[in-house]
Amino acid sequence: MSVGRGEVVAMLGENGAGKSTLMKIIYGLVRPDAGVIRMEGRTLNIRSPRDAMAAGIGMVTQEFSLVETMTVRENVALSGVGLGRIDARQHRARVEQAMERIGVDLQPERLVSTLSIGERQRVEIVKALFHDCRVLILDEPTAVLTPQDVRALFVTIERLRTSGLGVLFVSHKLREVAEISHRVVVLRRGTLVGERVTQEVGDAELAALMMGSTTASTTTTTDTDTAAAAVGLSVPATNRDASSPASPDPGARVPALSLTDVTYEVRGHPVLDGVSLQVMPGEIVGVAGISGNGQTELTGVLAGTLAASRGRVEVAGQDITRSGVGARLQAGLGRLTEDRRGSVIPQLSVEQNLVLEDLPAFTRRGVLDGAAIRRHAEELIERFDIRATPTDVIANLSGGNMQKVLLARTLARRPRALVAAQPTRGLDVGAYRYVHGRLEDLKARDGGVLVISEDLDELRSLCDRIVVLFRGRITAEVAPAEATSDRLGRMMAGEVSA
Amino acid sequence: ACGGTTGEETTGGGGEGTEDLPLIYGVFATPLEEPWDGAIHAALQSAVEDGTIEYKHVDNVNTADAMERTLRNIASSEQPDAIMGDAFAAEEAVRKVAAEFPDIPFAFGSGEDPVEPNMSVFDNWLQDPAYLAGMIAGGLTESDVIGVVGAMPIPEVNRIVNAFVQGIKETNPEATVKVSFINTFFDPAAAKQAANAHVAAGADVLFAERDGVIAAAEEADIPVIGMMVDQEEEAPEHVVTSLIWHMRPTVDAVVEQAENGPAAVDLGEYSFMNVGGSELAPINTDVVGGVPEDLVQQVEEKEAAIMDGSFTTPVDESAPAGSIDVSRQ
Amino acid sequence: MRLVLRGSEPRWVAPVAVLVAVLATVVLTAIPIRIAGANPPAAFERYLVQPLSSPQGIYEVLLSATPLLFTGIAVAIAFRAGYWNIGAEGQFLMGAVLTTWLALTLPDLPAVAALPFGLVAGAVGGAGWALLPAWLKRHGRIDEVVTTLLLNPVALLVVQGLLNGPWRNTASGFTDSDRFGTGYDLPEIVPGTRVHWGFAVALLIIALTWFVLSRTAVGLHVRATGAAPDAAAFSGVPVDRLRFRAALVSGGIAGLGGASQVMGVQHQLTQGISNNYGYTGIIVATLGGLTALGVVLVAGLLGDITVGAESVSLVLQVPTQLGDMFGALLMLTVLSALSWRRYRVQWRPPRRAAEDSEREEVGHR
Amino acid sequence: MSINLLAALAAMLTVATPLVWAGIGELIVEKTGVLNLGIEGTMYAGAFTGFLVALRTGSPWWGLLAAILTGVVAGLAMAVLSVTLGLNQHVSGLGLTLLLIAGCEFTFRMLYAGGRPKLDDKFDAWLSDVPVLEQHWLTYVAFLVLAPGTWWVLRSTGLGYRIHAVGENFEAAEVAGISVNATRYAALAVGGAFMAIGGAFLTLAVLGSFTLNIINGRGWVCIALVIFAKWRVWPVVLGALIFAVTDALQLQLAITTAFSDVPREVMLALPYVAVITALAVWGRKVHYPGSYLKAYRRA
Ligand SMILES: Nc1ncnc2c1ncn2[C@@H]1O[C@H](COP(=O)(O)OP(=O)(O)OP(=O)(O)O)[C@@H](O)[C@H]1O
Ligand SMILES: Nc1ncnc2c1ncn2[C@@H]1O[C@H](COP(=O)(O)OP(=O)(O)OP(=O)(O)O)[C@@H](O)[C@H]1O
Ligand SMILES: [Mg+2]
Ligand SMILES: [Mg+2]
Repeated sequence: MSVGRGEVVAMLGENGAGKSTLMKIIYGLVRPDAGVIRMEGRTLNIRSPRDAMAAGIGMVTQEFSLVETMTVRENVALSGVGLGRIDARQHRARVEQAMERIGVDLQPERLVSTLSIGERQRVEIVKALFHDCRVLILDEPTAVLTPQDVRALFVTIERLRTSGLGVLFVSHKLREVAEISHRVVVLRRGTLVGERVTQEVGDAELAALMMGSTTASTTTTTDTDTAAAAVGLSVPATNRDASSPASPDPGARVPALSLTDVTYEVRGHPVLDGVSLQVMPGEIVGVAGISGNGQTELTGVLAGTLAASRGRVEVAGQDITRSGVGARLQAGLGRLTEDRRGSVIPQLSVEQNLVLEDLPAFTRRGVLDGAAIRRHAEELIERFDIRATPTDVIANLSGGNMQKVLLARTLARRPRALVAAQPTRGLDVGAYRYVHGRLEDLKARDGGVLVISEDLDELRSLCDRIVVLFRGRITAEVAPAEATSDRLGRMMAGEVSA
Repeated sequence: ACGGTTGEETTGGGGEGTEDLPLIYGVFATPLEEPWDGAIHAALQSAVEDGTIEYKHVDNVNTADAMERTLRNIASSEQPDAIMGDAFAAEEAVRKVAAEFPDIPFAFGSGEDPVEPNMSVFDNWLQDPAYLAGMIAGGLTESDVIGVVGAMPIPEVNRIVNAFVQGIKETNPEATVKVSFINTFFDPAAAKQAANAHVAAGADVLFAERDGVIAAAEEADIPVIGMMVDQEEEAPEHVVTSLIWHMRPTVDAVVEQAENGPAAVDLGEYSFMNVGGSELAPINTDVVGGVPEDLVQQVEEKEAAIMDGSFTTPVDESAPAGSIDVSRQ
Repeated sequence: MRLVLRGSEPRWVAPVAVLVAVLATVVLTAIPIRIAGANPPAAFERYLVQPLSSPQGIYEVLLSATPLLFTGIAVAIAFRAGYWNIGAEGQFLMGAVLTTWLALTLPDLPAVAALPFGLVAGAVGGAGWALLPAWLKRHGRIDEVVTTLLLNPVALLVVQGLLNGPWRNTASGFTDSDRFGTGYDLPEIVPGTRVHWGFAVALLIIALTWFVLSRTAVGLHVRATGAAPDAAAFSGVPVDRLRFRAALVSGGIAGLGGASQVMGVQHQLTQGISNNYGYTGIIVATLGGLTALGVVLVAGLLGDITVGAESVSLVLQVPTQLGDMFGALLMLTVLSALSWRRYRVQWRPPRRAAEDSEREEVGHR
Repeated sequence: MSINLLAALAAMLTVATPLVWAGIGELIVEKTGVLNLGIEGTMYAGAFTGFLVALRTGSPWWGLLAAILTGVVAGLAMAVLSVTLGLNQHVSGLGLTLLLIAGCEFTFRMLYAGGRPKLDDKFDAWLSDVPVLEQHWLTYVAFLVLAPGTWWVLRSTGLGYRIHAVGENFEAAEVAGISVNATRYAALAVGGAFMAIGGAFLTLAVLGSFTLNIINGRGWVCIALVIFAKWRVWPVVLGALIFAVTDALQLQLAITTAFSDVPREVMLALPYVAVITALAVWGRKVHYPGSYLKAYRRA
């Protein structure tokens, strides 16, 4: 494959297709077993990122590569400075200059740990472009961005492109690819299966290329439906009645999840400011917002990792504001947080992770019931279509499968209310649909779901209501049908009246 | 007994043709570099040089279970004619193995009593030279403050320090003695710091019961008294004399047991000055500030009194205080 | 030439790696052994094989391994819970101290009472010494590495203070305690050997540890806590409480080791009672992969080398430090060799691919 | 109470000097995410080879150079074990310490068979103290060059940024074109040299002789100091001073009439208790370097 000067080439492919690996090879992070990379006709021998940088290649990796305990400026300084003295003032000026050139506005002396995800990515770009760079690799840069951030990024890309830079842009999102790129290459299972000029290719064809067959997308849907049916069937009717008392009179119904005036303060400064919200059984409520407006804290306060400073949280009428994790689970709360790897014990096996939150049920006189644990795991693996065996170490699972394990763990306890933060981030189309299917199943069984997401398509297609979180407050509520990208975007930016 | 140990390997160097000499085995709890065991080792080696014994040794046997195992191993497979060493902190192990091999003489540095039929004990009884050294220190000090750096307050150290204090009292009843312990047999850096503290507190004569003090005396340019061997070479202008332990009389007594059969005796007296077991090194009058003629004479007279038995140095094994006013002793 | 991750590890790799490591150690230590004037093959035979060639020798190996079993499993438990207890040395000493206190206070207790009480006292002493760092960690987030490490010399000073002061030997005046009453002597397991019941207690604890860690809910919680504390807390595991308890259990077991050593071997408190068993326990635990079986094997190996080294230095008249060198080198080479087993050497240089070869062979073959 | 303050201060600086050298050596290493428990052995080996070479050549300068080389070699050995081979850092470090101490003691035994060799008087000029505080020049270097220099390098040079990045997030460092393993190798080599100088200070500047057990746990104290200092230079120096002050104070108190009845062990425990107390008062939640104890392997 190739990238021309002033050209944006997009790369598509399912999860695990090898996109990141290929990009890492170009950047010298992974050594190829065979093959050559040429630039301007010259064969490059890239053995490390240093070589790549010397050759004029910059990269923003999929997982951010910033040192959180260093400032923006220091992080920028990392690539390519010598060993000698760094004049902080002079260097700051240069960084500011570079930021201006690229169109990024950040304070150079802020600690990276205090930056939002979008801001961090801008630091990454500044870092990659700080030195003369002729090819820029962006590995899924938009996966974590708000529409506004995506906009800003695209503006930046466009500006860079016109200055003669070649850009390699990895994404899962066909719309973005269509918008920004000139050419598209598609990777499937480590093989380049197609290359098209963007304007001449349709979404359907690209999807087909990625999946490997023209019927791929429909197949996935069918699989999802089958699996959904399986979940529904396996829930004993009596149990369901007990867990979600579906009263015929909507007015008397107890909310599955209720937040009253929930406030979370960091050193006196409210990050969540009097959030009140109710999710009724059988309802999916979405929380939209630009990252850094309290989403993480909202998830934390609900999941039990952060303690609310004020307010009240109830699950099916039961107050859990001050409860520990165990009591929350007992009350019928399910949790999926954006930090997948922080929700599993990487060194333990799939089956152990699956029972970790419900050990008493698998313990007899203090001793773990190995057979029951195995049966449980096999059942869930089957039901949730997890591509792993019960004894696999979970760290070795792919992101999508890990999310399925977490989904299985949470749903197996038949929660009355589920908090799902960024439930599909980084997942491919198949897995994306699968997760949505499961959330809809829960809704069908009278569970209440709170989805916190930055993916507006997701919110629109999944939710019954969407609320907007801005600076720690709920500032607006819209029905999905009325939530155009533009309108939502303006609301997320603080224009309440939008 | 520990099977399989045959002893067929030899060290290869020169040991042949000495079949008739008794084999003395030295077993030491600390490394040989530690002066106490070093003195025993040196005496045994001098006996080897004199052609009176054959000698093997093992050191750093630092736990009681290793001591027991090692002794049993040696006794059962090395055919030693006598075993010497130190039993501190492993008294029971040594006595146990000694009882198992009644035909082999065991002579160990120990604070306890001998046991019939074959367990003898010895110790470094250096109170005589310590007393004489105290007389010198008392005579040399001008500030009337003398610093002592010892290992830890155990009987063998206590009686030396206490005799030293008594000696000071004889020549200088006004003096104050500062005593510090470094709580290990072995930390010259700590000993030096302790000595520096003495100097800071006004001491102008030091007693180096442990290594490290001489260096401090050199830096402070004051006289110091050495220990175990004659340490004059280490600081020719500062070491005024040293307490010397001669283990050779004790070794000779053990060799006699090796030849004539074991006994259970306290060999402690073989360390006394009047049998040549200890000694005050020649007084170094070239030391800073010099040594007054009459002081040397006074010490020599006392030495003679000790040698002929007319004076017996008192033995006091109680722990000395950190700061001792000599006049109240 | 380059190293490539292996897909799977053939069965023969681990034993071959260990063999290579032993050979490397032998080659490396042959030189100093020669310098010391001994015959290397004879020395190696004694280091490793000879102690195990007679029942008596094996018993001695077990005796030497006993304190390491205690400290090794103690450290392993704490490390498993993500609590970096570097203080097994001090806890071992304080176990011995409390047992000694009991034995000196109630010297005439009959064995039926003296043995259990003595062991319990040791466990209490060790756990007590572990309490302060564990408490500081739990309530003040104070790093336990520093506090446990620095309490080791303090524990030694406590021992020295007691031996210099109130517990000084009444018979000899030397700084070791009086001999305990015979009721406190841990009996031998096999009469005529020196392997005492402390060894059995250690094995029992190790078996129990294995069972708890691998078969119980608490064990799974401990492993989760050690592996990923934040994730464990997310899943409702009481991380701080578990760590606190693991720290106390760890200290208690180390203290039990002190009790076992003082009641089974020494029968009196001495300054050198610990002989660095606490620090060696860190090696035993980590080299044993923090597993029960690993601790048993490594403690056994170190016991073997200890006994072997003693016999080498007394028969071959070489300095004892050779044994330490041999042990340390063996440990490092074995570990190095085992680290290579996940890799294999690939001799082929990266190929320059022809433009048209779309199906390059990639990865492992 | 007749404590001579100036003398106590001087004693304190001498006690603190090896801790500052070795502590900063350890700090540099740990900043890259490697815990070097080989410090005790490295100090020991530095003390030994420094002394041995000074004795043999008659020049303390050669001794110091030999100590530095020994430290570099020991650091590189640790690097091979913990960086290249990626072995558990606890075991590598403890193993290295055991090996180095045993090796030095063995060599000492083979060469001097229980004797007690001592450096010559002709080192007088080298050994003598520099006026003002009457300290050895290595003490002045430790406080006036090493500590501020390290602080400056870590704070305001590219090298310092690199070290920090490698220690906090080695993937990020790699992406930034920094060779993680080369940085760690360099830090271990330089840190080893400083540790060895700390050891050699005891033989070459304090004692003029070598004895077994000369380091006597000072390396472990340094490990504690670095964590106590939360991986910052000045708190390491401060910790070393707290330790030394109480140690020096302890010696002064022990021979002061008013305190001579307090058990000595209580006094001796003072330095340790002081550091623990200081930690309990100031040392809340420690943020370990992100890549602490982890080996880095490139794909
Ligand atoms: N550290 C590892 N060790 C061994 N195998 C690994 C490791 N990391 C990943 N894998 C393998 O990579 C596979 C997929 O990894 P990856 O995260 O790229 O998934 P993916 O293909 O993106 O899947 P998904 O669509 O579910 O996210 C896993 O099934 C696992 O076998
Ligand atoms: N360390 C590893 N060990 C084993 N397999 C790996 C490893 N890293 C990557 N892989 C494999 O390489 C494949 C390609 O991974 P890569 O990260 O390039 O996928 P990707 O196309 O970027 O996926 P995504 O869209 O999830 O980012 C994965 O399926 C995984 O199986
Ligand atoms: Mg993936
Ligand atoms: Mg990727």
